[in-house]
Amino acid sequence: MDYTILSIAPIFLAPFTAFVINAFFGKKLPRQGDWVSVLGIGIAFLFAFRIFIDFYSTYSTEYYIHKYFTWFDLSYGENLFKIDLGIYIDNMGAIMLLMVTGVAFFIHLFSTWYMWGDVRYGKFFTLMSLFTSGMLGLVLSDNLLSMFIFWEIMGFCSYSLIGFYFEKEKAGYASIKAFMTTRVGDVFFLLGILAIWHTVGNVSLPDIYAAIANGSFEGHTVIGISLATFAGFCIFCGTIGKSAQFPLQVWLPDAMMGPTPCSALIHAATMVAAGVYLSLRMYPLMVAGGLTPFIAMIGGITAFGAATIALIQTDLKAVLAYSTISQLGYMVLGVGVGAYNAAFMHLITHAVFKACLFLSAGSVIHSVHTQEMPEMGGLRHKLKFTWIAMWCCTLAISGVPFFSGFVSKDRILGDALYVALHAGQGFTYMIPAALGFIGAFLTPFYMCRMMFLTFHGKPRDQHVYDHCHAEHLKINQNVPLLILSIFTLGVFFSGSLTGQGFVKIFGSKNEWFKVLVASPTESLDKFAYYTREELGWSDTNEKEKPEHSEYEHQSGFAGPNHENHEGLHHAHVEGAFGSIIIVACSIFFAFLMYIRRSIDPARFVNMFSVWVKALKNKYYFDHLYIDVIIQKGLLKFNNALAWFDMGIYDRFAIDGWEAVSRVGYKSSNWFDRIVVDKIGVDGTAVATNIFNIVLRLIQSGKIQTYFIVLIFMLVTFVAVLT
Amino acid sequence: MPEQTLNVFMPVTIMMAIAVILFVGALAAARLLSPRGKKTDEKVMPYECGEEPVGTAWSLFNVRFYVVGLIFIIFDVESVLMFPVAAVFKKLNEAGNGVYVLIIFLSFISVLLEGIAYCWKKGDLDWVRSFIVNKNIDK
Amino acid sequence: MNTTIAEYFLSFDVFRSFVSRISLWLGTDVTPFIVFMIFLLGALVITLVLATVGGFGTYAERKISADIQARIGPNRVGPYGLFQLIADGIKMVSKEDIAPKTADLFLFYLAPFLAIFGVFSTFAVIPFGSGITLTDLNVGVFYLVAISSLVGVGVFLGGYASNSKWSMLGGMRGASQIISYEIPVTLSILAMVLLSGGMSFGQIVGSQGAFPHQWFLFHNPFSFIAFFVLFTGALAETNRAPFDLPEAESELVSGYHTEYTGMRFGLFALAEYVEVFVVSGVAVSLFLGGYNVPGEEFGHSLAGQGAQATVFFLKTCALYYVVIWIRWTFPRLRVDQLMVICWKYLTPIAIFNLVGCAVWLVVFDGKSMFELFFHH
Amino acid sequence: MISLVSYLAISLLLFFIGLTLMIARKNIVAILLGIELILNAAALNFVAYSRFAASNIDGHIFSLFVIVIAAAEAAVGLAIVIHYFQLKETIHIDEATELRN
Amino acid sequence: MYVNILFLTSALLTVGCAVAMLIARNIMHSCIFLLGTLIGIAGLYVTLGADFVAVTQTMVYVGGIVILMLFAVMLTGGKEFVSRAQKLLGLIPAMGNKWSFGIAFLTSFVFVLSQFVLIKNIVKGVEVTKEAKPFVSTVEEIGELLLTDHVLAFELSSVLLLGALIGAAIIARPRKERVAND
Repeated sequence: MDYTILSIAPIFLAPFTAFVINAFFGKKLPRQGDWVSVLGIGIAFLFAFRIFIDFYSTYSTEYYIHKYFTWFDLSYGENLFKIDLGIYIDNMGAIMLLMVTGVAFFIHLFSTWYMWGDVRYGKFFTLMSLFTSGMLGLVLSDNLLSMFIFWEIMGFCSYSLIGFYFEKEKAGYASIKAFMTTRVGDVFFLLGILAIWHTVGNVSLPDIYAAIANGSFEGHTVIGISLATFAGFCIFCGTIGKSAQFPLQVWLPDAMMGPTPCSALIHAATMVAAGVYLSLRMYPLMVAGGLTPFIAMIGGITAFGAATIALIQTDLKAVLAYSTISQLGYMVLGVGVGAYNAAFMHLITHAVFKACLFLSAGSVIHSVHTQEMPEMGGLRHKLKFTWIAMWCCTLAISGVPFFSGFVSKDRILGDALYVALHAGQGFTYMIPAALGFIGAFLTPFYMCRMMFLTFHGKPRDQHVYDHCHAEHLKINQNVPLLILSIFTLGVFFSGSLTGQGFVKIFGSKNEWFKVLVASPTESLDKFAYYTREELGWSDTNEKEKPEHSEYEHQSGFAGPNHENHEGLHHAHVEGAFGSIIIVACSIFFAFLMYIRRSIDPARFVNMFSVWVKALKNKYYFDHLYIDVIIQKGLLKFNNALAWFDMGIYDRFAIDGWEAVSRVGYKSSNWFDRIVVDKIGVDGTAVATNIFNIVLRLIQSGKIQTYFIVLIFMLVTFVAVLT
Repeated sequence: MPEQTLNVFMPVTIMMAIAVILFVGALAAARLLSPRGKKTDEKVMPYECGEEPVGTAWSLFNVRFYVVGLIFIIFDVESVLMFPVAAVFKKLNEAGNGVYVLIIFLSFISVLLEGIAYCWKKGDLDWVRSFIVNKNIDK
Repeated sequence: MNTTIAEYFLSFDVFRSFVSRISLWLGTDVTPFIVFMIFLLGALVITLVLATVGGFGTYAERKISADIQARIGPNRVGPYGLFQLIADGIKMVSKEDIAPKTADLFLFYLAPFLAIFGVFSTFAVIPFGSGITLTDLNVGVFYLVAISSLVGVGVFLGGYASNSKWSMLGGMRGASQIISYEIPVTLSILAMVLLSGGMSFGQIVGSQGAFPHQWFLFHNPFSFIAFFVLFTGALAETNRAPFDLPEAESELVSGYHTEYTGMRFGLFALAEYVEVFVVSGVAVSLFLGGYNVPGEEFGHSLAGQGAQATVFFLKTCALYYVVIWIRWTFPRLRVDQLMVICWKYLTPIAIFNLVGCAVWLVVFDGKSMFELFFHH
Repeated sequence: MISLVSYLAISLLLFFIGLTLMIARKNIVAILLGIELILNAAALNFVAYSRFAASNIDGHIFSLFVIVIAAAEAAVGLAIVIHYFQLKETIHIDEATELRN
Repeated sequence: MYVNILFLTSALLTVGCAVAMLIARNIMHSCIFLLGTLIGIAGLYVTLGADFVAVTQTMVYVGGIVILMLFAVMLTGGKEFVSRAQKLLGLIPAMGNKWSFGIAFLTSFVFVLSQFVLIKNIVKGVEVTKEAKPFVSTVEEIGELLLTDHVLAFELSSVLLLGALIGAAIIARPRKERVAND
């Protein structure tokens, strides 16, 4: 297909135009302009579908579209120093676009039912459009800088959507929390971009791949560590922030303060997907920087930790929120163990079923006007349709065979098992894999618990039950649920029911997903001799479409050693059977506990009382961040303030230089510690002391003091660089 | 440096220099010729219709003036950007690109119009509606 | 492209050989020096002429107002009171220079300088003839608009520094009026830049002709309106009646120069009168065909230059007359009316003109109305 | 002889003065003045490089947009200052600490 | 010769006014010195052959920004700068004291020095064209660039200015309550 700017740009521009129209004229339009947003995302979906069909019919890993123009070029001599802006779509991008537009379309459609009658109905759609267009822009971007721009747009939108009901104090705090927590990751991300720009001279993805393939990163160091590691770490920190990985996971559970459709969008299609998408895009860099064990570890911890917290939640949306964190942990684990393809697949399948889950939850909440599961029960009689849809998704997320979650999650687990046991990596990957498997046991349990508590059994609160409206089928309420729950079937992602050619969807190809999405590490060679041709928009440098060739089965993995295909296949079979058994046990266990009630949950609570207390406090992370770091620091700082306000000028006058340089020194010191020893910092006296001194000096609230500190930071930076 | 080629700017500079000289010269002449009497209190008192001046004049201000200045500076900058475009408009029109340039030009101006429409609607262009002295300063 | 008065002189063979002979005689290339001297002399002459014209402005003002009011006007000093201007000058110089004691002296002394500087700097680009332009900058009109905005600062500072309430009010009004009316004026000028395809006065005047149907005034309906927008805006920018609010003598004593005496006041007044002449000249160059005289060859000769300058002066003086005429005909506006006229009438109309001119240029390929009607 | 370095030196000096102004002054308007100086120093650099080291005049365009942005910045910044003054009756920078806690 | 004189005059005006701006004790005077600095920079632009930028500088800054600054100074109390802190502590004059200046001076100096170290090599790396370029007016080139390469920036700048206008107008608009109170 011959692409021009006109056949790609509407994917981003249609939602964005909808945003602009709604922002300016939303109030004057009929229905407050919701149809503009739906129409915008619908148009984007059509265009994305067209691109997807093209990629699917081409069926080649070599095929990609890359169009760009040079924004500015400050190269001098041999040193490249420029920024291109453009569009880069490969198979992964095409699938991602289809997923984002599709899921977002259904969420928009659902919102027209869910949000109808809300005070700020029009504003909600305005923000949703901007949110979606931000995500689409990020997927389309061919370079890190424009990715970062869209990344921040999404950050802003999530801030305003989470705090959508800003009358509620909690919502306001949650939005600030989300914004500030992700901001920590963003700063690192920006730092990573700068590091890459400094080395490569360009931030465009193909250029970065080419630089890695050509070994441009070798030999460069930043503060003593290799530049690839530094940049990879910084960019992965962006993922940690955005995808709510350990230790910055605290914002996502609170993000449910927003309206449910926006939660669906954040959890499924946009915000958290962006983080994983970024780490997938920068996968070669992670590999080059040797960060994969670290990533796997983070992923394993997140997957496990969030799953345990989800066990004791009573809030319907909180369970879903923690399940999201846990599933994101799986994706990151997948990235870490080299299951590039599987991680991406899980991103897609998760987006579909999590969107469906949230919409269903929205449907339930809208009907019963409460989010507490203990007050529900027996709702399946009244909300039959939602019940079925939600069960489909629960089975999918649990990893029951023939559902999408099984296809993707078990491939991640299989790979994890493989690298842990057979790849000769020693113990490096053991813990993440083990954590992953325990998480896989917990997932079906807490999901089924949620289902049982909500829909099964007897109504626990008759009042709530009686007030629940019986479900009437509505197009904008139930069609999204229907379609999304259909797509939780694994057959759409594996091509056939079992992967072996039985029960194929018409026109599909066996394991097309596995074939199409190839890790860029594999194709790095194709970028090794990649030279940029200066082409304008009108020209195109697509690769020639290769002949429609039969796919030769080859492993799509790289990173950790994956040479032994036989062993890999073996591990997969082991993993698959193992996880089927685990899932079965888990569901049975939940069944016993919450339907038959032959096991009393209270017994377990008593047995693990200390742990449960930790779980109830979310592992004390909020406590650590808010009470220890902020409160203790600020409290003492406030006490010191009166003295300090009087004294600052004296201080500068008497030991001006010393004080100023101490700020720089201490801040960098603090920085190191907080990043490196964050886990260790649990309110020990030393840490708070350092913190106090720094805070007292830099948190004076006086801009010029900040300014001086900033300048000295910069000077230090320059001193380090040169 | 290309000395000859910057000659077109020389008269500008010379003219400015003449302005300076004229100013200085005129004042010097005045200094030489004018009588210098004793500076009595009445003479150096700011004119307030013969009364004793009440307070200082440097507190009399209306926010309206700032809003006008604000609208002005935005329009000023926009017209600055339009100048080079207008200067090449005719040439590009003769080269056959007139419609393209016209579209760009019109979209630029339409944004300008949007600004003035906004200010009009919000009453920033009216003067009387809030002809209120900022009383804060007088306190 | 950039032609200066020096280049004009050097285009004569006689003059060039004269210069080269001197160069030979002195053994060094004196062209730069000659060029400098030409510039200096030209600048001095133009300053002198315009300062005199500005001086005569006061005389003309009084004489014409007397005429309109059926009086005689100044008639004691010299024939028809012609030397009144010299008498005024002597009076200015010999008056005592007083500054209020509470004034901000630095700014008080600086303000008239800024006004004078802003006005006199514009002389460098005013086209008196195709050769008698000190310099024909490629950014000519733009430069003129830019540098004359210094006057606004001068007026504001004059009002501010005096620390008198009348001055303050006048200075405020003056500054906001001057900046406000700069917008319609700039936009009208922009329309003419669009039509002529260049910002230099040479280009703008050159794309018009000697006869009225070649003037930009009658180029198309939009430019016809644009002239009146520009003229109204120019009146306001120079604080002329009916826009003389900054110095409204019946309400603000004398506005921003209430506290100024002697030569400083004289300089303010001089700047003001000369500026009126300058904006009249600009309006003439932009809309009324400028210095154009019939005949291409004739225009280049020395006699032609004389004719051009004469034509230019006549047109400008006619416009100057209209300015004075308006002053003694229309009542002064209120300050809210002033703003309403600028922002709600003149600016939208100016934008409309600009758009109209652009569309006209594209649709009719730059042809004027007369060319469209009669050129077949 | 005038060379690139002379312009860079002037630009550096302007930058220096602007920065000092920004840090030393306690009046917010004065700080905005400092920012204007810094912006101008940057714009001057653009044009100087464009003249001495580049074959095109993109530097001019850049400095043009610097001026545009400076205008927008001044307009909004001063508006904020004025509004702040109406609220607090001071524009002392050290009293603008509302965001501290 | 002419260029050198122009350069020297402009540079002196620029730097002199900037220094005066730094040491002026009156904010109004600072604004006026800013005017001088900006005109000086316009002169420097002329010596660089950037006629359009020079005039733009004059137009926007002299006609616009400086007047706006003067208005703002008037609106925020003018010369009589009242600060509660000043009354409280009695040692922080609004225009800075010697300590604040000392700190600022040292900080800026260190910063500029570090920047100097940083860009020194880059400056060396830039090839300086030695041959004199004939002066060609930049107007047409700028116009064409604005319509081709930089058309997006051109259009977006209008949007930026619109945003600035609306934002600043909302912020600076006289309060309704105030009207009611009076």
